[in-house]
Amino acid sequence: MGEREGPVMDFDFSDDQKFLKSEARKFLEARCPTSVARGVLDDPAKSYDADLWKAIAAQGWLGTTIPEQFGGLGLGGVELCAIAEELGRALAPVPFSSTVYFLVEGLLVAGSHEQKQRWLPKIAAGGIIGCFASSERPGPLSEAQAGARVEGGRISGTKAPVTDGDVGDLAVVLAREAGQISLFLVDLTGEGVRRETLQTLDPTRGAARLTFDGAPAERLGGAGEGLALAQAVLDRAAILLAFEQVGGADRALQMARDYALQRFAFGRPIGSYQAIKHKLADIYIKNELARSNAYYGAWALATEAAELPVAAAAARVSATEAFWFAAKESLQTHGGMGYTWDVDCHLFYRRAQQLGLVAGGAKAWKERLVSQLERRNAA
Amino acid sequence: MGEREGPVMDFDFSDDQKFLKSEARKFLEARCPTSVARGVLDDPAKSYDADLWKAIAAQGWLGTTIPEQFGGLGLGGVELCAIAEELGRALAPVPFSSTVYFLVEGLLVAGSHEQKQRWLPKIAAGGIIGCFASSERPGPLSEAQAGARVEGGRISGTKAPVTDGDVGDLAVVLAREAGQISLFLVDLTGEGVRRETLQTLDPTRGAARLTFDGAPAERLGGAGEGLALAQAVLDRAAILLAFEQVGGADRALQMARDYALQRFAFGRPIGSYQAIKHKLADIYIKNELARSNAYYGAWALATEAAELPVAAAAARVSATEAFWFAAKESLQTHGGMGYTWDVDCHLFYRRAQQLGLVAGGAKAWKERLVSQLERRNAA
Amino acid sequence: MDFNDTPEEAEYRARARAWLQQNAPKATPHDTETPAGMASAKAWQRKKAEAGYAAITWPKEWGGGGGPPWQSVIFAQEEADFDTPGNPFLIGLGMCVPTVMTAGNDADKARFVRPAVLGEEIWCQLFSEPGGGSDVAAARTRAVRDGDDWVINGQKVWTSGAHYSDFGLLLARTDPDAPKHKGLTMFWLDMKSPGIDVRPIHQMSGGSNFNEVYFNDVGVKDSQRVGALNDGWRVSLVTLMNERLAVGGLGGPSWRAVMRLAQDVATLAGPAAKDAGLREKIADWYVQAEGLKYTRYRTQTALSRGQTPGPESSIGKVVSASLMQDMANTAMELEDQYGIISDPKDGPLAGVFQAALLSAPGMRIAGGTDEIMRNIIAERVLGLPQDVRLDKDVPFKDVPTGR
Amino acid sequence: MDFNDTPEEAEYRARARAWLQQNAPKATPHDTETPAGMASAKAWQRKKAEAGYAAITWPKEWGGGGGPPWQSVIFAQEEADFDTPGNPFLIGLGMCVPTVMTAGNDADKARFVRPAVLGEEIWCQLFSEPGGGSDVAAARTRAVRDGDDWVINGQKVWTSGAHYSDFGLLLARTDPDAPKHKGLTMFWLDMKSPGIDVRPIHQMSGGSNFNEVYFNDVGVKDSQRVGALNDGWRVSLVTLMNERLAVGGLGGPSWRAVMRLAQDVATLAGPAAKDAGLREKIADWYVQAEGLKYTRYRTQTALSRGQTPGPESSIGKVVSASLMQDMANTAMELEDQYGIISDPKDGPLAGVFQAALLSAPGMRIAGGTDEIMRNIIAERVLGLPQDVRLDKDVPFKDVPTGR
Repeated sequence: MGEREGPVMDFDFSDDQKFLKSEARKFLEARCPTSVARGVLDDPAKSYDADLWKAIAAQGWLGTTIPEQFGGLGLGGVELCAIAEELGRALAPVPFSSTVYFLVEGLLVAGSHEQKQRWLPKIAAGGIIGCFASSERPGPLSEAQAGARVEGGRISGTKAPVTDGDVGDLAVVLAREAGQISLFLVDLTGEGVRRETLQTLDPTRGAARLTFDGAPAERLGGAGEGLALAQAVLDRAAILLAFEQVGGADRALQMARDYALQRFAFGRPIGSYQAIKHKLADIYIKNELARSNAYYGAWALATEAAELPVAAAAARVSATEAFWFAAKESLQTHGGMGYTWDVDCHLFYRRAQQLGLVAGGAKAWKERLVSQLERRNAA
Repeated sequence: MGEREGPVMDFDFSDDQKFLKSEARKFLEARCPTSVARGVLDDPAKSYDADLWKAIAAQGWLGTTIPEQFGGLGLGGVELCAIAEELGRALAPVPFSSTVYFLVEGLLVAGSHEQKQRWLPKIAAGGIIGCFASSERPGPLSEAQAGARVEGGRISGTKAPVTDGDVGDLAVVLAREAGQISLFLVDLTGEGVRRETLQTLDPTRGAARLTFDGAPAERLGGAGEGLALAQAVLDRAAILLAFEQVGGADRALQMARDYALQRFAFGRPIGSYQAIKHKLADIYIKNELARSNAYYGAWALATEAAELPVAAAAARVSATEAFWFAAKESLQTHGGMGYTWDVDCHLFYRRAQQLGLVAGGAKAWKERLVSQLERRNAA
Repeated sequence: MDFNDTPEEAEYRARARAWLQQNAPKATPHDTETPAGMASAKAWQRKKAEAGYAAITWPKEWGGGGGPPWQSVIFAQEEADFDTPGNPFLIGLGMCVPTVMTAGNDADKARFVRPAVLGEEIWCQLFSEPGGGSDVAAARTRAVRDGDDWVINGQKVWTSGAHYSDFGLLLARTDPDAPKHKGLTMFWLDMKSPGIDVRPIHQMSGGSNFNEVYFNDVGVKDSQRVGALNDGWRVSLVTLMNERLAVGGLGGPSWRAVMRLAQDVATLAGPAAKDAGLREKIADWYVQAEGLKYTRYRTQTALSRGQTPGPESSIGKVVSASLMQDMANTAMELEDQYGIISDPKDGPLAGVFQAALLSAPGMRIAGGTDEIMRNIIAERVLGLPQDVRLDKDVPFKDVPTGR
Repeated sequence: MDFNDTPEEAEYRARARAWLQQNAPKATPHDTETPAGMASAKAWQRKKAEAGYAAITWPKEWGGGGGPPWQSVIFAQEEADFDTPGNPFLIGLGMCVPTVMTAGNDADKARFVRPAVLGEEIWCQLFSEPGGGSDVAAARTRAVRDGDDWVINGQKVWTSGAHYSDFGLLLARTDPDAPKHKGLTMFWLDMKSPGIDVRPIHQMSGGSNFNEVYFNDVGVKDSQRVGALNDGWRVSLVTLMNERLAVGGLGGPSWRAVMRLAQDVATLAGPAAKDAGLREKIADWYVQAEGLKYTRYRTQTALSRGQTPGPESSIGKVVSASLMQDMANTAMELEDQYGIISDPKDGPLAGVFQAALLSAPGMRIAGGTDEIMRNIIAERVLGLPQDVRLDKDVPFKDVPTGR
C-alpha cells in the first residue's frame, strides 16, 4: 500500500545548525539591511558591498565547507545551506555564491590536491573572489557554450554573462582543448583578460563579459569531463541557491503580510480581503514545498547521495518557481507603492530573476529532472 | 503603430441570427431542461433522448447548412453556430454534433453529388443519425488511427470510441485502401457491423466500439485524401463544438452565480466573498475570450476563409479550456452539494470532457495551431 | 538532517517489522463496505491493539501502547509497506475519542476509549449540516430540554461511516437566542437510538461514502453531554484540530502513471514520452508531490520529537487535490478521443485517470474546500485578519441565511 | 458577422485614409516628455481637429467632428496604421473634459472643451492619494471654505502627466463629518496655481510617468466647482466609467517575439522552435491575445452601432498584463543565464523581454489592480454583492485607517 516513506525521524536542521542559522540571521540583520543592496543598486560604480564582504569573510563563512587542512571550518553542506538561506533573506549584495557555491565547490569536486592547496586557503581567508564562466550565448549548458579555446595553456574566447566576472579574481571556465570540453582555472588578474561590465536585471549583483586573449589557463579536472563536471558543480550550486531563494521568498512573503496588515482600503486592512489572504496563502504553500525540496537537497549534498542530481533539479525547480511567485505577488500586494523605486519590492523581483537564471533557467532543470527520473526508472 | 486591426464594424450575430438564437433558446428551455439529460444518464438502455431528437428534426435544425436543393434550409455556418451554442447550453443529449457537424459537414466537404443527393435529404428529414469513426487507439488523429482496411468495397477493422456509434445509421470512417488512407461511408444498419456500447465519462452521450467484418464501404472524397479530409471535417466541427462549449460554460457560470447568491455561509451569501467573486470573474474572462475566438471561427466557417484552420484551432483550444475551467470551478463553488449525483454540476463536468475530447484533445490542437502559424509566417 | 535511525529507533523498527511480517493479513479484502472487509478491519485492529501497536501513544490502561511519539511514526511507516485492511477507525480514534478524552467525563472515558482502540466500536462525527457546509458553527439541529435530558431534532450531512458506526459525536444547538458560537453543545449518541435515520448520499463518482443523518425526536441523556452546556463550539475545535493531522495522502495516480501512459501514446510530433510539454508538467508534478512528501517528513520529525507539527502540515490537501485533477485532465488530453472511455477494462492503465477525474472534485471539497483551507492558512499561519463576520454577537436565530 | 464595410463606411474609410496619407507626420518624435515630442503631438491634434478628426462624435460647435460613433471606430483603425506622435490628450479628452461636459456649468463647457479638442490645453486627473490607492473615495485632500471660495491642502499621487498639464480635475474632501462617499466635491484647477508642487515618482522600471502632487494652501474659486457640493463621488464615477473605455492595448512583445527568439535558441533537447512545451505556451498566448483582439472587435461593433459596449470590454487589462509578465519570464527561461542581461545592445531581440518583465508589474497595478478589476467584473458584470464595507454610514473621520 503506497510508497515506503523511508525512515524519517530527523528531517530538519539540528540544534547546532539552528543556532548557526539564527546567529547568521542576527549578523545579517545588523550588517545587511536592504539599504546595503540599495547602495549597490544606486551606485553604478559598485558591483558589490566590499565592507559586508569583508565582514562575511571575517565570520569564516567563505570556508564553511573547506576542509580544515585547507584553512576552512570543515563543516558540512547542511551548515552552508543554513547560511545560504540567510544570505538570500538579506539580499546580500556580495559575490558569495560565485566564490563559494561555484569556485569552492568546483575545486572540491574537480580540483587536484595542488589546486586545492593553492587556492582554498586564500579563498577561506577572503582573499579571492571567484566566478563561474560557462555561458557564451542564450540557451542552457551544452557543447554550444564551449566556443572558447585553450591551446598551449592559454585561453581565447568570450564568456557572457559571468556573474561577478567584473570583480572576480579566479574563474572556472568551460572551454575546448584539443577537441575536448574541459573546465579550466583562469586567473582574471593576470594578462590576456578583458572585462566589460554588463547591465543586468539585478544591478545589486555584478556581471561581465569576459574576453580572453591568450590568458593562462590551467585544467580543472579530467580532460573531456568539462560538461559533466560543470553539471556536478551546477547540481551543488543549485541546492545552495535554492536555500537563498527560499530565504528570499520567505522575506517577500513577510513583507507582503506586514504591508497587508497595515495598509487600509475601504476602512479595513487589505489583509482582511480574501483576494490578498488567498494570494499570500498560495505564496506560503509554494514556499513550504520549496523548503521541503531544498531540505532533501541539503541531505543529498551533505551525504553525497546518489540522488543528488534528482534532488538538485527538484530543489532548483521548486525554489525558482517559489521565489518568482513570491516576489511578483508580494509586489502586487503592495499596489502602486510596490512599483516605485523607493520601496524594496523590486529588489526582490530582480533578485528572483538573478537567482533563477544564474545556475540556468527552470526549463532546462525540468528536462534534467525528467531525464534523471527516466534513468532511475530504467536502472 | 501596432497591428492593423482590420475593418470591424460587424463582429456579432445579425438581428436575424439573434432572433433564431433566442427562438432556439426558448425551444430548448421548454423541451430540454437538465432532467432530459438526466433521463439518459440514469437509464443505461438509453443513449439519447429520442423525443427531443424528433422535435429538433421537426425544427429543421438538422438541415440548417444543407442546401435547399437537398432538402435543407440553406442557411450559413453562423446560423448553425447560433444553434450550437444553445444546444451546448441545454446539454442536449442527442446525436446532433455527430449527425450535423461531422456527417453533414463531411458530405458537404467531400461528398460527390450522388452521395449528397442520396443522404442529405434523409438527414435533413431526421431519418439518419450520423457518426464519425476516426479513432482506434489512444492518441490524436494520425496514420496510426487508420488500421481498418478496405478491400473490394468492404471494410474490416475496429474503431473506438465512436460517439453515437451505438445508434448511428451512417458512419464516416477513416481507413486504408490499397495503401492509401481515405474516408469511407459505411451503412451501420447493414451487414458486417458489430457494435459494443462503451462506458464513458459522459453517459448522456452514447459511444461504441464498432467492429467491421466485411461491411460494404463507399469512398467519400479522393483516394489518399483521408487525413486531409478528416482534418477539414474536424476543423469545421471544432468551430461548431466551440459554440456548444461556450454555451455550456456560460450556463455553468450562471449556475455558480445563482448558487453563490442564495447560499449563505457565516451570515452572508458566499458570493460576497472575494474567493468566490474572483473565481467567477476568472470564469467570465475565459468565457469571453472563448466566445470571441469562436466568433472569429464562425466568420471563417461561414466565409470559407483561408484562415479557417487557424481560426478552428484557436476556437477549440480556447473553448475547451473555458468549459473545463467553468465546469470544474462551478462545481467547486457549489461545495459538497456540487459533488452529489442529484445536483447538476457533474453533468456539466462530464460534458466538458466529452466536448473537449470528441474532436480531439486540446494538446493536439495547440500543436496544429502553432504549425499553422509557422506556415502562415513562412508564406 | 539524517535519514538514519538511532539505535533505539532501529531496534523498534526491526521489532515492528518482524511483527508485521508475522501478523499482517495476506490478500485481505479492503472494502469496509462489505461484511468481509469490515470483519477483516476489526480483526486487524484488535491484533494491533493486543500487541501495543494501536494508539501507540495512548496510556496502556486504556488499551494504548504507552509509547513515545516517534514509535507511532515508525510503526506507521512500516505498516504502510504491508497490504493491510481498510481503516474505519480513523474518525473515531483520530477525532471523536480524543474529544471525549479531552472534554468528556471520567465515566465516558472509561466506557469508550478501550473498545474504540480494540476496534470493537466505530464512531462518526455529526457536525456538518445542509445549510452550513464549511460553516460548522451554523448548526441548526436542535437539542431541547426534556426534564433533565434532551430531545434531538434536525439533520446532519456529509457524515462519513454513519451507516456502520456504533456511536456518534453530535454538535447541537441548545440556545438559539445566544450568538451563533455560544449556543452549541456537544453530545455523544448511540447510533442505534430510535429516531435516527441514516441515508447514503449518492456522489457524482458513483460511490456513497457519506450519509445524511436525520434526527426525529431522538432522546439523549444529559450524561451524554461532552463538555459544558453551550460550550460545544470550543469542544468541536478539539475535534477539528485533530482532523487536520488525520488527513493523509489522497491516493490516486501519480506522475509515474503519466510517465507510463506516455510510453504507449504518441503526440502529433512523436512519442509522448519525448514531448517537452509533457515532460515539463511531469517535472512540475514531481516537485509538488515530492515537496509534499518531504513536508510530511518534516511533520513526522516534529511528531517523533514530541513537538507539535508546524503549520506546514496544512498544505497537503489543497495541493494534492488540484494536482490530481490537473494530472487526470492532462492524461485525458494525451489519450485524445480515447480518453472519454471510462471502463477500466477498455481504457489505458485500467481507466485510472478517468476515475481520478471523477473523484478529484470531491477531494477539493471534503474536509474543507480549497477556499476554506487557504483561509485557514492565511489566518492561523500568517496571522491575517478573519473575514468580516456578520454572524457574531447577534442571536443565532437572527443570523441571515438567505431563506 | 462580416468584415466588410457598408458602402457608406467604405467611403468614409477611404476619405480618412487619403487624408491620413497626406497629413500624417513622417518620422515624428514620440516621446512627449521631450519638447519636440510635445510640440509634434500638439500640432497633430490641431490638424486632426481642424479636419474634424479629433473628438469625432462631439458637437461641431465645441470643436468636435459631429459624426456618428462608427466614424470614430474607423478613423482609429486607420490612424493605427500610421506612425503618429504620442498622445498626451487621452486623459483630458477621455476622462476630464467629458466630466466637465456632463457635470460642469455652461461657462466651463464653453471655456474648456474647444481648447482641449484643439490640443491647446492638457488635463490631468487628481483622484488617487497615498493612503487610498484603489479606494478613490478615501480621498483626504481637504478643501476648506474661505469666504465664498476654497483653500486646498493635501496630496495626490499616481497622477499621470501632472508635470505638463495645464488643468487638473481634483477630488477633494469638503465634509469630513459626512460618511466617506458623501463629503467629497469635484473642482477644476489651474495647474500653475501657487502652492502646487509636482514631483515625479521614480518607478522600478526606471521611468517616471507618474507624479506626486502636493497642495499647500492652493486657492480655488467656488465657480471652479464641477457638480454640486458634496456630490464629488457621483461626479467621479462619470470620469472613471470613461476610463475603462480609454485604456487600450498594453504594447510590449507578443507571442510572435517569442517565436522569433525560439528560432535562435536551443533547449537541451533541440531547437526551441520545435519544443512542444514552448509551442503549447505559444498556443495559449495566441489564444488569449487573439481572444482579446476579437473582444475589441465586439466592442467596436457595439460602438459603431451607437450602442454601449458590453461588459466584455473590462477584461482586457487583467488578461494582457499577466500575459506579458508570463511571456517575459518564459522567454528569459529560454535564454537561460543570458536572460539576466538587460542592456538592449547585448540581449536577444534588443532586450524586449527584459523591459517587459520590468514594466509588467506596473501594468498589473495602474488603472486598477488585477484584484480591483476582478472585483469590478464580479460586481458590475455578474451582479455579485459588494465586499462587506466598514466605511459606509460612519463619519469619514472615523473610518479606520490603521494609523
